[in-house]
Amino acid sequence: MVTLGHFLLLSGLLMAIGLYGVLTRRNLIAVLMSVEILLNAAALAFVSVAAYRDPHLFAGQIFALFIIVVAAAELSIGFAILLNVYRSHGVVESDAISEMRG
Amino acid sequence: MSLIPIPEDRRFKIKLIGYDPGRSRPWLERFVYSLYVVAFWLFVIATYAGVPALFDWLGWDGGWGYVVMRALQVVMLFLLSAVIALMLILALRKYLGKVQERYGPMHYGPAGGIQTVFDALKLLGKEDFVPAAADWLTFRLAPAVTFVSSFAIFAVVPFASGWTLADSNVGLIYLIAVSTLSAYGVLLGGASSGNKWALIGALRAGAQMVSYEVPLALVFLSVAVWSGSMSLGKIVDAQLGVWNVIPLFIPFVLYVISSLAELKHIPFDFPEAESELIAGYNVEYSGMSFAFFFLAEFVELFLLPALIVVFFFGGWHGPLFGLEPGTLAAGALQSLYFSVKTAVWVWIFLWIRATLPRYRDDQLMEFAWKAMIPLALLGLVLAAYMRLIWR
Amino acid sequence: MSLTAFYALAAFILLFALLAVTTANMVRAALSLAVTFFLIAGLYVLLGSPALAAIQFMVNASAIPIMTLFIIMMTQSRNSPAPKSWQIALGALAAAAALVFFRVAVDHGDSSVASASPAVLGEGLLRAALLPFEVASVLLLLAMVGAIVLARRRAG
Amino acid sequence: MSLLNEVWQAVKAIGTGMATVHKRVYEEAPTEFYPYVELDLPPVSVQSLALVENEDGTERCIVCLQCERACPSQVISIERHRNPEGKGFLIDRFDIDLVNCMYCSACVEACPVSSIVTIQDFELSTYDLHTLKADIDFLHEQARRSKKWYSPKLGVEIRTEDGRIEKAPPEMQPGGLAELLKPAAEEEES
Amino acid sequence: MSSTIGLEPVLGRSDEMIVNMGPQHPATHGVLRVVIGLEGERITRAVPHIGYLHRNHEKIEESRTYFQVVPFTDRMDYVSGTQNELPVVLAVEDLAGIEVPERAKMIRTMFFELFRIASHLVWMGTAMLDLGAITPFLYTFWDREIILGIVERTAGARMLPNYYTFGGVRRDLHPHFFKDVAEFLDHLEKRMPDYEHLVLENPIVHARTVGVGVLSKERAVARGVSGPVLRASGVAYDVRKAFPYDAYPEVEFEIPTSDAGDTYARFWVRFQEIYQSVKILRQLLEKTPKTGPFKGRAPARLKISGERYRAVENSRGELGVYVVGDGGDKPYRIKHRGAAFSNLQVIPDLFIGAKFSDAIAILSSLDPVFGEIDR
Amino acid sequence: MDYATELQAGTTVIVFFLVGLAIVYMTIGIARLLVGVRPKPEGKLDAYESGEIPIGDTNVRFNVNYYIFALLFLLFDVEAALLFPWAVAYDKLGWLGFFEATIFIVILALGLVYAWRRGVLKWVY
Amino acid sequence: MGLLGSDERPRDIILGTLDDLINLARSRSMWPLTFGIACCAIEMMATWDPKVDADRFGMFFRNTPRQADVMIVSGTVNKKLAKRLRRLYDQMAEPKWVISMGACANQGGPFRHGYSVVEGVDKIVPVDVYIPGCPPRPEALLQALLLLRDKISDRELRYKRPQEIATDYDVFAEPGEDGRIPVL
Ligand code: SF4
Ligand code: SF4
Ligand code: SF4
Repeated sequence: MVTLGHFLLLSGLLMAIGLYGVLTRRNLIAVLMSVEILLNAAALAFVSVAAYRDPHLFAGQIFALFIIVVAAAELSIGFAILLNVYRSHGVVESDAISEMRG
Repeated sequence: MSLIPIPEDRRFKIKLIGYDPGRSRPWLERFVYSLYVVAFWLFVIATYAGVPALFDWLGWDGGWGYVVMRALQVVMLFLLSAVIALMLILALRKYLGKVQERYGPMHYGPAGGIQTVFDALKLLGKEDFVPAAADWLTFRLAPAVTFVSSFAIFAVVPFASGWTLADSNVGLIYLIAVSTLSAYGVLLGGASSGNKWALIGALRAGAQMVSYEVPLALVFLSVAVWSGSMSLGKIVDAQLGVWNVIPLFIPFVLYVISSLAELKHIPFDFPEAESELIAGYNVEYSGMSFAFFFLAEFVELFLLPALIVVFFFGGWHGPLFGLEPGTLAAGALQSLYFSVKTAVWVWIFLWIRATLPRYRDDQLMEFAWKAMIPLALLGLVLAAYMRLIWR
Repeated sequence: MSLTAFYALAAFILLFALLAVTTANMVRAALSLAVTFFLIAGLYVLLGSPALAAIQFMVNASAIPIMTLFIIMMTQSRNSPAPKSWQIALGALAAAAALVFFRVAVDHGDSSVASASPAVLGEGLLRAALLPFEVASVLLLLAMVGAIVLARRRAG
Repeated sequence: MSLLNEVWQAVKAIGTGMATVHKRVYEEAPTEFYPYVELDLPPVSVQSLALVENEDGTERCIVCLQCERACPSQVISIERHRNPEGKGFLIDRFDIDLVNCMYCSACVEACPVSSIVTIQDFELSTYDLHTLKADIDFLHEQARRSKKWYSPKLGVEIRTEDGRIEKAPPEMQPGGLAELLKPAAEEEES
Repeated sequence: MSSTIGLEPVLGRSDEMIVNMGPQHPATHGVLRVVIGLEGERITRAVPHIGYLHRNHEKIEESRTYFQVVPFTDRMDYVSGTQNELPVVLAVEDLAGIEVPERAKMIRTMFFELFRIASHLVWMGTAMLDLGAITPFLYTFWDREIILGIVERTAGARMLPNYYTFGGVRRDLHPHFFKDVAEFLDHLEKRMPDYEHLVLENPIVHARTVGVGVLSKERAVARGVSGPVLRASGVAYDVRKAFPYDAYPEVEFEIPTSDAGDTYARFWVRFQEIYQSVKILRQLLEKTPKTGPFKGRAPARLKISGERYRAVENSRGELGVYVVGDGGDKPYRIKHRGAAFSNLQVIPDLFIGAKFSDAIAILSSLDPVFGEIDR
Repeated sequence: MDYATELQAGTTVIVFFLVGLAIVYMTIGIARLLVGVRPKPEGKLDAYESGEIPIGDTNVRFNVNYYIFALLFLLFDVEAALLFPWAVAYDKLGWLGFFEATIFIVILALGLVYAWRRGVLKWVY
Repeated sequence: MGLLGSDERPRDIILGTLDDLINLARSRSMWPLTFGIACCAIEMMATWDPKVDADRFGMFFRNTPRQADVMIVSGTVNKKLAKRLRRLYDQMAEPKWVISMGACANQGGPFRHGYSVVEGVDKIVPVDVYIPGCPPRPEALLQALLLLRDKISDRELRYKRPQEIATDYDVFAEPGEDGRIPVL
C-alpha cells in the first residue's frame, strides 16, 4: 500500500532536485524552470498530506490550485523581467550578467 | 544506351489497368464504400462492447487485466482511426472532386475506393530521414506528440451511453490540455526542423494556438456550467430533452470557429499554408513521420466534429425504438446516431474547406482576442445566468 | 497495483526532473519538465484529486512549457552552459540538506484515500476559500498588467 | 448596429460562396476519361508531324527543302540526290528531331505539296529519347496510322476505310464556313 | 557570398531571418526568387532575383528569319498565347508595308481578347490558390479549357498556336468559331457571378486584400508599371486606346480604373477587364464577316530595313517590341519590352513592411509570367 | 464518482499515451526496416529552402509579442482552471456562485481591457 | 539498404512479393512536386483541371520535395536553374522519379542554340519518362505519368533505369571552397 511517507519522500526528492537546479543552472530560464519544480514538489506535499489527513479532502487541493496560480503569475512576471534583462544585456545567463555589471 | 527494349512501332503504350469508369458497376462501388462505413461501425462496436465482453468472459478484469484491456482497446482505436483517416481522405478528395466538377480518385479500386490504402502503403515504403540542421530528438518526437495528442481525444469521446474509455469527471479540462499538446507537437516539429518555412509555420501554430485555446476553454466552461458536469457522458445525458445548441448558441458558434482553428483547417490553416509556407511545419518530414502528421489531421477532422456533436447536438441521442439503453443493440444504434451527426459536421467542415480562402494569422489573433474572447466571457455569464433562472 | 503505479510514476518523475535540471539543451529540458509535470498529474490521480490532475495537465504540463519554449526561442538560448564545479557541489549539498530536513518530517502513517470530485473541490473553493479565490483573480490581473508593462518597455 | 449589419453581410457573403460551390455538385463533370476513352482532337490540331505518301505508295515529297529552311527550331535535316531517271530529287535521309520540334507547323506551311502534315497523335511519351528522333520510316508510319491530317495547302485530308485519301468535308476544314454558306447563298440567288 | 546582394547590412542581425522564396515556391508563379528578410512575419527586405528562365530569346530571334521569330515570341508570355506575336507582326507589317485585310484584323482582335480572358482566368485561379482557396482554380481552368478548345479548333494548338502572321492570320476560322465563341461568352456570363461570389465578394478576400500593398499613382508611373496594375492605381492608360491597333478603333469599350491602388483594386480591375473583353468580343462577333480574306499578301522572303517600336496592351500591360532591320531577312536587333518585367519592379516597394501573407497576395495581384520577364 | 473510476480514467489516459507512442514508433521502425538507409548525396540533408542554399540559420529571435500573447493565454488558462471547479459546483452554489464568478470574470476582463487599451492585442510582428 | 531492394532485384519470394506490393502502392500514389518552370507548367497545371483530372489516378501535388515522389521538369532549364533543380532532386526522399516534360526539358528544344540553356535535363538528373511536345498537351503528361506508373509497378521495367545517374555536370559552375556549388 502506498503510504503518505512515499509521497512525502518523493516530494522531498523533487524538492532536492529543484534546489539543485536552482543552484547549478546558469541560464535564468532554467533557473525559473527549477523553481517550477520546487513549487510542484510543494504542491505535491500539500495534496498528499490532505489526501491522507484531511477529512474534507479539498483543503490541500485548494492549496495546490493556488500554488499553480501563483506559479503562473510568478513565471509570467519572471519571464517578463528576464526579457528585459535580455534586452539590455543580450544574454540570460546569470554569471555573464553579473560580470557585465562587474 | 537504354536497357528498356524499344517496341516495334517505337511507341510505349500504357496499360489500361485500373477500374474503368466505362465498365463501372454501381453496386460494386457502393459495396466498397460501404465497407469503410461497416468497418468503422464494427470497430466501434468491437472496441466498446466486444473487448470488455471478451475480458468479462475471460474473467480477467482486475488490475493488470484492466490495463491490458485498455491497451487492446487503444490498439483497436488506432485501427479505427486508420480507417477514419482512409475514409476521410477519400471523402475529402471525392467531395473536392465533386464540387470542382471533376471526379477525384476513381480508377484504383471501384470509384477510387482503395486509393488511400495505396497512399498509406506508399508512405510506408518511403524514405524518412532527419535533415542535418534538425534537432534529432525533437524532430522525431514531434509527429508522435501531434498524433498521440490528437488520438488521445478518443479517450473521452462517448460513442454511445457508457461507451467511453475514460468517462472522467474532468473530461473537459483533459480536452483543453490535449488540444494544447497537439499544438505543442506542431510547434516542436516546426521549430526543430532547422528550416525557415517550418519555423514560420511553428510560430504561426503557436500564435494560433494561444488565440483559439482561450475561447475554447471559455466555451467548455459554458458547457460545464450548463450541464453541471465536466464528464462528456453526463453532458450528453443532460441533453436528453433539448440540445445544447439552443441555449448555448453563442458558445456553439465560437466553438465551431475555434475548432476550425484547432484543426488548422481552412480558413485558419496558417501553420501549413500550402501556398505560402510550402508545407509549413512539416516541410522537412517525409515518409511515415509525415504520415502521422497527416493521420493526426484527419483523426482530428473526425474528433472535433464529434465533439461538436457531443457538446451541442445531443451526442448519441436519438430514437431507440424501445431498445433497452445499455444493451449491445442500443449501443450500436446510438453509436450510429452519433456517427451520422458527426458525418454531417465533417461534411460541413469539408464544405468550408472547399470554399473559403485563408485568413491572415494576425487577423485571427485580433479576431480571437477582440471578438471571440469577450463574446465567450459574455456567453459564459449568460449561460450561468440562464442556468440559475431555468433550474 | 497502486504501489507499482506509484513506483513507476515516481521513478520517471525523478528521472525527468533530473533531466530537466541537467540537460544542456534547453528545449529538451523544457520537454522533460513537461513530462515531469504530466507524470505528477498521474500522482494526483492516485491521490484522489482528478480535477487537480487535469488542471496540472492543462496548466503546468501544457501551457507553461509552451511559454517556456517561447521564451527560449525569444532569448535565443538554446543551450544552458554547463554548471561550474562549485555550483554542482553547492547544489548537491543543498539538495542533500533538503533531503535530510525532509526525512525528519516523513511519517509512515497510513490511511485510506478517497476521491474528491471536482464538484466538491469547487464547492470548497467557493465556500471555504472565497477570498483567496477572488484574490487569485486580482493576482492574475496584476501579473498580466505587470508583465505587459515590463515586456512593453523598450530597451535603451 | 452597423457592426451587426457588417457581420450579417459577411455571413451572407460566405453563405453565398458556399452555396455557389455546392451547387456544382449537381452538375456533371466535363472530365474526359482519357486513357479509357480515345480523345477526339480537332483535325487541325498540331500534336505531331508525319510524311504522307500518295495512295499508290509513292512519295509525295519532292525534296524541295522548303520545310528545312522554314523550321524555326532547325530540327529537320534532309539529304537528297538527283533522280537518275526523270527529274526531281530522291530522298536520302529525312529526319525530324521530334524532341526539339516546337510544333509550330511552319514546315507544314512551307511545304508546296502538302507532304509534311500535322497529325493528332500525341501519345509519344517514351522511356528513351531515341524513339523520338524520327527518320523517314517513322514519319511514314505516323501518317499511315492516322485517320486525318492537316496541311494548309490541301486542308484536312482523311483516310477512308478502304485506304483512299480524300479531302475532308467542309465542316472539318478551317474556313469551311465559306463552303458551307455557299449553297445557301446560291439558293437565295436562284 | 554573392547570393546575398542587397542584404549585407542585415546579415548578422539576430532578429531578422533571411528566407529564399523561390525558385521553387508555389506562390511565385514560376521561377522567381525573392530573397526576403523577415522580422517575425514582417518583411524588412525584399530583393527579387530573376533569370531562372533566361532563354536568350532576343539573340536566338536575331538569328532567325522574321517568319521564324513569331513562334518564339509565343513562348514569352505563355499564358496569353497569341498576344505576344502581335507586336512583332505589327512592327514588321509597318516596316514592310504589308496591308492587312479588315477581317484579318478582327480575327486577330478576337483571339487577342479571348486570350486576355484566358489569362485573367488563370490569374484568378492561381491568385485564389495563393490566398488558400482551391476550388476557384479548378473552375477557372475549366473555363480556360473551353477557350483553348476554341483556339485549338482554329489555330491548331492550345496555348502557343503561332497563329498570327504578317498580313493576317495563318488559317481561316473554323466553321463553328462564331457559334463556339458566342456559346462560351454566354457560359462565361453565367459563370462570372459565381466568380464574384467566390472572389470579389468574399469577406476573407476583402480582409486579405483591401488596403494591402498600396501602390500610389506617382510610384506606379515612376516604376514604369503598366496594364491592370497601373490602372488599379488610377492611371487610365491603355495602349488599346492610346495607340489603337488592329480592330480596336472600331469597337467600344471602357478602361476600368480604380483609385485605390491596393491589391483588391488590382483584383477588381482584372474582373472588369474580363467584362470589357466580353463586350468587345460580342461586338466583334457581330461585325466580323463570316467569310472573306484572312491574310493579306506578304512576300515569301521579307527583307526589311528601318526600325520600329510597336506595343500592344496584353493581359499584363504594355508589351512592346523594337525591331531593327538591316535589309536582310533576319532582324538586326530585336528588343522586347515586357509588361510583367516592369510590373515586377514594384516588388521591393510593396513587399517591404508588409506581412509575409500579404506579400503572397501582392505577388499574385501583380500576376508575373516568367517567360516574359526573363526572356 | 468514486476513487476507482477516476483511477481507471487516469490509467486509461496513461495507457493511451504509452500505446499511442509505441504504435507510432513501431510503424516508423517498420518503415525504416523496409526502406533502409538510402544514399544521401550532398545537399540532401541540407534544410530545404525552395531549392536554394539557406542563408543563415533558424536560430532567430522571436518578437516580444509572442510573449505577451503567451502570457495572456497562460493567465486565461489559469483562470479557466480556477473556474472549472466552480462550473461543476455551480448548481450547489446558486446566486452566490454566480456573483462570485462574475466578479472574478470581470476582474480578468479588466486585464483584457487593459491589454486592449495598451494596444498589445494588435498582433505586430 | 532496407528489406526492399532499391535498384537491384529483391532477394527472395516473400520479400519479392512485399516489394511488388509496395511498388504497386508507389505506382498508384505518385505525388508530383509543385515545380512549374515555364510554359509547360501551365499545361502541367491543366493536367489537374476538371477536363483531364490526373487526380483520378491518385496524384496530387506536394510542395515540398521531402514528400514528393515525382519531379515533373516542366520547362526550360537554364544553367542558373540547373543547380537548384539538382538540389531539389537531391532533397527528394527516395524513391523518386523524374519526368521530363516538353522539348526544352528533353533536349533544350527551340532554345538549345542559346548559351544559357541546358541541353536536356537528363544531363542533371536521371530521367525516367520523356514527353515530346511544346507544350505537350495535358493528356500527354497524363500518358507519361501512366507510363511511369507502369514502370514502377512492372518488375521488368522497374530495375532498368534508362540512365543510371547523371554524369555530365559541365553545366554546373565549379564548386566553391567548401565543396558546395556557389549560389549565384
Ligand atoms: S513544327 Fe516547327 S519546329 Fe517542328 S519541324 Fe515543323 S517547323 Fe520545325
Ligand atoms: S517542303 Fe514538303 S516537299 Fe519539300 S522537302 Fe519538305 S516535305 Fe518534302
Ligand atoms: S517545351 Fe515549349 S512549351 Fe515547354 S517550356 Fe519549352 S518552349 Fe515552353
